[in-house]
Amino acid sequence: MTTIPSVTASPLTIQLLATATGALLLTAVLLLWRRSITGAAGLLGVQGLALAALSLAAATEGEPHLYALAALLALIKGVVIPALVLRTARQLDAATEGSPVVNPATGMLLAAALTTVAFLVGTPVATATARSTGAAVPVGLAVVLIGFLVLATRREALGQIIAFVVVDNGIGATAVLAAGGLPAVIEVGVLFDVLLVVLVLLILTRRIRLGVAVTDISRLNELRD
Amino acid sequence: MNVFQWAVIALVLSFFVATAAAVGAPTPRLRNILAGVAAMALGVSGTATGVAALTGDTTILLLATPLPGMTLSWHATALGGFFAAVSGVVVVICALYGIGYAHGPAASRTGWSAFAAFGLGMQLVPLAGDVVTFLIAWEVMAIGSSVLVLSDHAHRPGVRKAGLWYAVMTHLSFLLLAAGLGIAAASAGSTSFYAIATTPPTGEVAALAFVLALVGFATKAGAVPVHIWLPRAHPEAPSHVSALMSAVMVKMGIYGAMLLTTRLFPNGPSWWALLVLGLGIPSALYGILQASVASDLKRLLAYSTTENVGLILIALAIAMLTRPTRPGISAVALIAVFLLVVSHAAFKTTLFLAAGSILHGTGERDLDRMGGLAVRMPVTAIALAVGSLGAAALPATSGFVAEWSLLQSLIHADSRTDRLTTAILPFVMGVVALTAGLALLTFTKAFGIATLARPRTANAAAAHEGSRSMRLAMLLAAAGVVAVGVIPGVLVRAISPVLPEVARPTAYSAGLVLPGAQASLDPTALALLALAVTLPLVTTGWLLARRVPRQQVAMGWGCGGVRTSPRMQYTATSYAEPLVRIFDDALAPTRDVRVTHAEESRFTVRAMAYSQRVVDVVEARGYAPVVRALTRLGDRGRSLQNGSIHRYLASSFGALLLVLLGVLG
Amino acid sequence: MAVFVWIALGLPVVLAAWSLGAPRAGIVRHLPWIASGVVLLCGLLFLAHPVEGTAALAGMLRVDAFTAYLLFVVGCVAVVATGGALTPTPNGRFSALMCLFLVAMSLAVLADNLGVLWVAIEATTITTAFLVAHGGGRRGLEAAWKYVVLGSVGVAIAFLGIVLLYAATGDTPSLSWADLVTRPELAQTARIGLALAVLGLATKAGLAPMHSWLPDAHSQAPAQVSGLMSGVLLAVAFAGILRFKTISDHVLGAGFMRSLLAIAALLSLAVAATLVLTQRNYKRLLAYSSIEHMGILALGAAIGGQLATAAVLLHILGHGLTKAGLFVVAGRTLHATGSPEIAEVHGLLARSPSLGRSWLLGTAALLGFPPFGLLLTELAIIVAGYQRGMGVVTSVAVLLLLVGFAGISRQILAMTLTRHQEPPSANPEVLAPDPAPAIQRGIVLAAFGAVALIPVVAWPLADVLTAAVTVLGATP
Amino acid sequence: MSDSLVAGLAIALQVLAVTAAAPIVVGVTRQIRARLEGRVGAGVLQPWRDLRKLARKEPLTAEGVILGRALPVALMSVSGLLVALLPLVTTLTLPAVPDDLFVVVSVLLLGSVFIALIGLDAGSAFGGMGSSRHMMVSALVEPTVLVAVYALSIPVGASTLSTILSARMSTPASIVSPVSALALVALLIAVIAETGRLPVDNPSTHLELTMIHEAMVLEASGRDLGWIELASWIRLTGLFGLVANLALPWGIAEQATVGTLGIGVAAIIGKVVVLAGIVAAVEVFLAKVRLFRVPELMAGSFVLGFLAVTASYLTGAS
Repeated sequence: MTTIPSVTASPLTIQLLATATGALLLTAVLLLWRRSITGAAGLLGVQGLALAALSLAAATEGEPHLYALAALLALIKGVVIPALVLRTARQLDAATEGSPVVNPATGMLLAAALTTVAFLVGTPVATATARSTGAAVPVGLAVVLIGFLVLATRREALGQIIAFVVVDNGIGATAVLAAGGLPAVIEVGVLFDVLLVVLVLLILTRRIRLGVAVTDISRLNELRD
Repeated sequence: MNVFQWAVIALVLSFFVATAAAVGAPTPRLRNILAGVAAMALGVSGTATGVAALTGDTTILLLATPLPGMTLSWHATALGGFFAAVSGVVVVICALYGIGYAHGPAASRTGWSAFAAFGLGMQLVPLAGDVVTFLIAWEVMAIGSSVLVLSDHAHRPGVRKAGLWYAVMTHLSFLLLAAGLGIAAASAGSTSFYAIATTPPTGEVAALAFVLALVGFATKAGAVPVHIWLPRAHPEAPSHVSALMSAVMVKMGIYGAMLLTTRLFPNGPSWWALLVLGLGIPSALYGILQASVASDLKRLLAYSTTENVGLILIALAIAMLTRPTRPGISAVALIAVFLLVVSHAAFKTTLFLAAGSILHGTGERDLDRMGGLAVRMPVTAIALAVGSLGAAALPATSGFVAEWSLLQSLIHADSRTDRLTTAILPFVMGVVALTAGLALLTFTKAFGIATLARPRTANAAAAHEGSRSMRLAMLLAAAGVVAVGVIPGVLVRAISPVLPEVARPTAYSAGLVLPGAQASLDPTALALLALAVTLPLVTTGWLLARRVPRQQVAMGWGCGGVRTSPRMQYTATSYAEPLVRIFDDALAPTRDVRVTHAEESRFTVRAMAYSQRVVDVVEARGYAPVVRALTRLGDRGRSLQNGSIHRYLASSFGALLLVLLGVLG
Repeated sequence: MAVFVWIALGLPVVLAAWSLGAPRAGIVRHLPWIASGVVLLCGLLFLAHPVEGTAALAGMLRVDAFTAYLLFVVGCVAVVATGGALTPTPNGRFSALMCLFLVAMSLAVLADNLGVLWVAIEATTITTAFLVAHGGGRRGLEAAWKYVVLGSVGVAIAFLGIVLLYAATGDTPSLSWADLVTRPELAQTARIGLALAVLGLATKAGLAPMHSWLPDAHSQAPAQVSGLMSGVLLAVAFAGILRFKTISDHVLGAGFMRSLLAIAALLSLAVAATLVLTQRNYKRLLAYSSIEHMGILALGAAIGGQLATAAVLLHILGHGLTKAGLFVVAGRTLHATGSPEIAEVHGLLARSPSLGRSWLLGTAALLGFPPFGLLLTELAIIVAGYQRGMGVVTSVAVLLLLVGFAGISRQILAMTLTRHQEPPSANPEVLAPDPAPAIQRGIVLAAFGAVALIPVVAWPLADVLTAAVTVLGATP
Repeated sequence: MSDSLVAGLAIALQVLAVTAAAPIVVGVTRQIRARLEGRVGAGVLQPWRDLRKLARKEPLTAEGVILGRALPVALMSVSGLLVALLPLVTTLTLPAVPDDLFVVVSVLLLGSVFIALIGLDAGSAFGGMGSSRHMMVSALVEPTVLVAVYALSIPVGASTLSTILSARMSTPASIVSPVSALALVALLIAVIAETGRLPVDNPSTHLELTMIHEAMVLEASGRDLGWIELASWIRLTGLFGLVANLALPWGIAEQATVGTLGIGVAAIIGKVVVLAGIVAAVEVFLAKVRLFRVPELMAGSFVLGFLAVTASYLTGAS
């Protein structure tokens, strides 16, 4: 396996790194607040691109496959997935989001609390990694936790799909920040898995729409003890 | 290959032959014979293993298992040999009885294979050499008996509930034993009994292991308060199976208790003996009280098993209490334990087989619906008589000899040094005496109401005797009761290897000699004396009869005139009425009187219905609340899974946060 | 040897592709159990001549005693589940997804690289999503949605754990399990990484508190699918947990993972025991019994040591076969009586003897009655629990086992034994004869027979288990 | 002659003597009651005359009675055995058959069982009622008897009645000790309950709801009734003889010579007649206790026995 030397960060990459992590966290928080699916899909696209930029910045010694990897990331997470979600939303005219389980104000407070938890957990990880980008690991963890919160509070099927992808973006970001990204084969494998999961969930949403005439998941509670 | 190994091979072989015969035989009739004979072979080989182990054979058989570091082992010990021999003999008698008696589900393929498994389990338990083998044999016994208890599920509504109670209580005993013996094995380093015996745990580890294992064994033995499965499961099982369960399976619990007290933890503190006594006394009193008021014959016999287990535990407790200060008396108490085990096995088998024969002949289990069976079923009546005499511990029966030795140990157990024993002795003496008195009433009622006077129902009037194999089995068992009663010395000499040295009989004598208590009893001489007294009376009676012939009269005294119908005779319920009234706080009978008034005025009564039910108060107050609590827990627990995906995600999210924070610390 | 790895993984994929190509209906029905047969054969081959840790596919996969045993288990349970059950209307997609499901599980078992392990586990979720929804109707969709969302989120947590573990490997990064096990020490983030990985896999293994998807998914899926999932998918995920536990024991000492697994074990046993008491649906009853048995496995893993780990591995095989058989029987009962409610199914023993007997046999095996093997393994775990100083946890577990025993036996007896009719009617409204052909009933009985053989067949199993246990680095 | 043969003869003499004396003892009690109640009374030999009458009358057995013939004879033989075992005329016993505490009580209870079975076999409501009450009383009596005699056996260290008697003869002080006093009173109450005397059961009543002993023998007639009555009288005499001997052991024959046996017979008959007279006299002033107050009486006597035992430990221990 290639050993990644400690990166002598040029000012441009540091700047790119900072904006990308900032964008990631910002989009995650905004998702908590946005109600409509189209808006959420847009934010998801932005977050995908930010993740791609982040992986680009963290891997600056220019092996060709790293660049291809970042491009693939940008394409799938930035463009394909949000497009699929938007197309399904338009076809099933499920554009507006019902009231989430937790109203946005408490959502924000919870997000703040989760970020502090992420920092508490993230700091020992940050100090332990030799990498310079280690300091930003808590941001990755924060995105994961906020993604989880969004998932737990969204009633809308498409909202839950978006939240799932946000969780995955968070994990990808942590991977890049903590360990400079996983080996290429694993990275591609994970990406395809996430894509397949999104496709499966979209097909299921389409069927639920046909079967239950509404895509509000909280109405689906017949399976109980 | 010595006798023990051959016998074990024969045991396992006859098990497979029995199962093959059970499954292979086409008609129930043929299956009864084939599987019955194979089961008798199993019993005989079981007795052979017991006798081999009893006469000093100490071979060890090993069997590998797929798990590394765990091998199953069978170890021939004198104590195990004794119990294997007793169970072997009873298996033979019950299988012989089963040939004629088994019908319907008991004679089905599963019925006979379960019987074979049950027999095998009971033979393997006393021979097991380590904790794991012991518990596996324990479960083989459990599955065999559970299937047999459930065999009549299509005919009576109570069978399924009884089977469930039985299965759960047996599993409770299994898990208690796994915990108790597991703790002991853990502290001794290896699971073999030999290792636990050589390096027994000490302090509170030993106490915890002892208490858990003892309660586990008490559950199987049917001691109060863990006895509630016994009066439910025994009446529902086929009679030859309930005879086997009462006479032998319950004794496996006693074998376990003796294993704990004499082999694994021989010199425990004195509060252990008080714990055993604390299990023994309520079992004896409560068991016989419930038996004396029970009107269902098999339920009566089941509760009498609890009573006898109580007496055995009392004898064991006395043996433990007096071991440090007076070893001689402790040996006498141990002889009493062994005699009680054998005598109960003998007379309880006789009684259950007789009850089975009555059920077969009249289709009745309730004493209130029997009567006059002595004329219609002479052999069964004789068996019931001998069994009842044995159970009431009256002279010339095994019960008398056993209770005599128990009382000898009680009388001579007082010692100046140990204040504790001397203080509780009179109380224990009173309990044993009251139990014997109530047993007298119970079995006079059982024998008198069932066999004497006029039949109370048409079924009883149309009673017919069982088949030949049933009669032979009953007479064999009854002969056992009388044999042990008349020549106990032979039995004590046969089981002498099990007894401690000081109690081993030196001279050969038919009677019972207890060196520890300087007391001896020769029941044969007592019988001869009785005969000597009876002969002149019979001759004078015969002479009088020749001069003044007897005259048959149609009607007994019916206060002048009215034709007394058989239903006016006393029934089992009315016979026990005084006792229900005296011990009503212990029995808590539920009485209710429903009065239907005439329409026109409240003060004229059209009809009145009185019903009284004696329910097992231990179960009503102890177990029913637990069952209700569990069902409430189950219902409330279901709200945990209420179908909302948000609650599920929240629980996963909560777990994630907890782990993150937990790992931080 | 490497070629057989390719056969085990490649052939089912070919069969899946072929079934999509819409061949004659007759063939399509048999493809799933042919694929399972292939996996079983490969497993047997690897077991037959044990080979020490050859890596294939550029070091991503690995065959050693532990993986060989697991592949054998996957094969066995798959043959029973697919062979024993009534295949619904034969369609290519169903068979293809079943074959892909098998491939995903085999990949997860053979994976040495933890990333590949994660991808394979996620693939199992994807392939079974539509199989669960195959039952059709609103409930099928609801079960599928919850299964995919909760499953993927849980596994995502595992992925976060793997990422942190990868970060903890410091300057010589590697995700190969064989390498990580030999590492002298790992950075501090390994603690969080391993904890999250085990928590994530606990979702797929059905351990509480991440178990909520399991009763819905297993009760809605068709018989083979729930048989496969309950029988062996939980076990494959648990094997992943065992792998992470080996790393953690090696690097952080046994204490860390022991407490985590013990808590999970007790929670699972408690949840299963509570919800089994008054359960009304027999498929959900079997699902909760799976949670209970996973709790027992977690307890055995927490106890550690050679005896307990060997017992866990043997318990996986025993429980897999029994549960697959029972789900197949449940499927046939649903087909015969038309309702999954326990209250509406009564007197099976009288109305449909073959079903009734199968239920009683399977439940006897499940509850740990002799002659079935689960008694031996449960007993070994309890004894090992006391021997290795986990007395309190084992005692609580024993109590919960008793409550579970009472609950399960109450419901099964209510279903199989006759509700008393007065007088017992001659023909108690006999059900339609069991539609399954004799061969399928035979397979189910063979499965229960195999479980009964486990404690007796000491010879071949003993060496396999000892080898597998040493691979997992369990000290005696 | 070997000593067991001599003992056998002595015991045979004892059985014959007691059998002969029993009706006279009952005659005396009835005579004393009659005199105290101002009646002339039927004379001391009236019971013998009754027996002779019954022996000649024809026994009637109701339809459905099964053991009508066998049980009375069995009851008589058990009573004979009881008297053979008890140390009345002589303390000599057959070596193999010690008159051990529990053996004597078991034989006593065997008698109770036979008479209860006679009641049940009669097939009428009264027989069942009498038998049920009799068994209840004897069930409650047994603890008292065992504990009382156990208390007496502690100072002696052996539980056979003959050793207890000879020990009491050798140390007269032990007779008046609190232990033996308490034990004797408890034993006396138990014996009164067992033999069906007032206040537990009124022997002379035929009132259906109160009689216990009489109810069981309601159906018996002719020689069956004769056997039963004689057996009950012998039990009464035997038990009263035991209590009398325990109270005043002197006069009982230790060795089997014509002189000592003669004195023994005279002594036992004298003692029993005196005791029976006292009991009869006391009975005149007593009324029958309600049936469900009998358990309290029995509990009281059991406590007396219990106190006797604990007292014996204390005195013994000091």
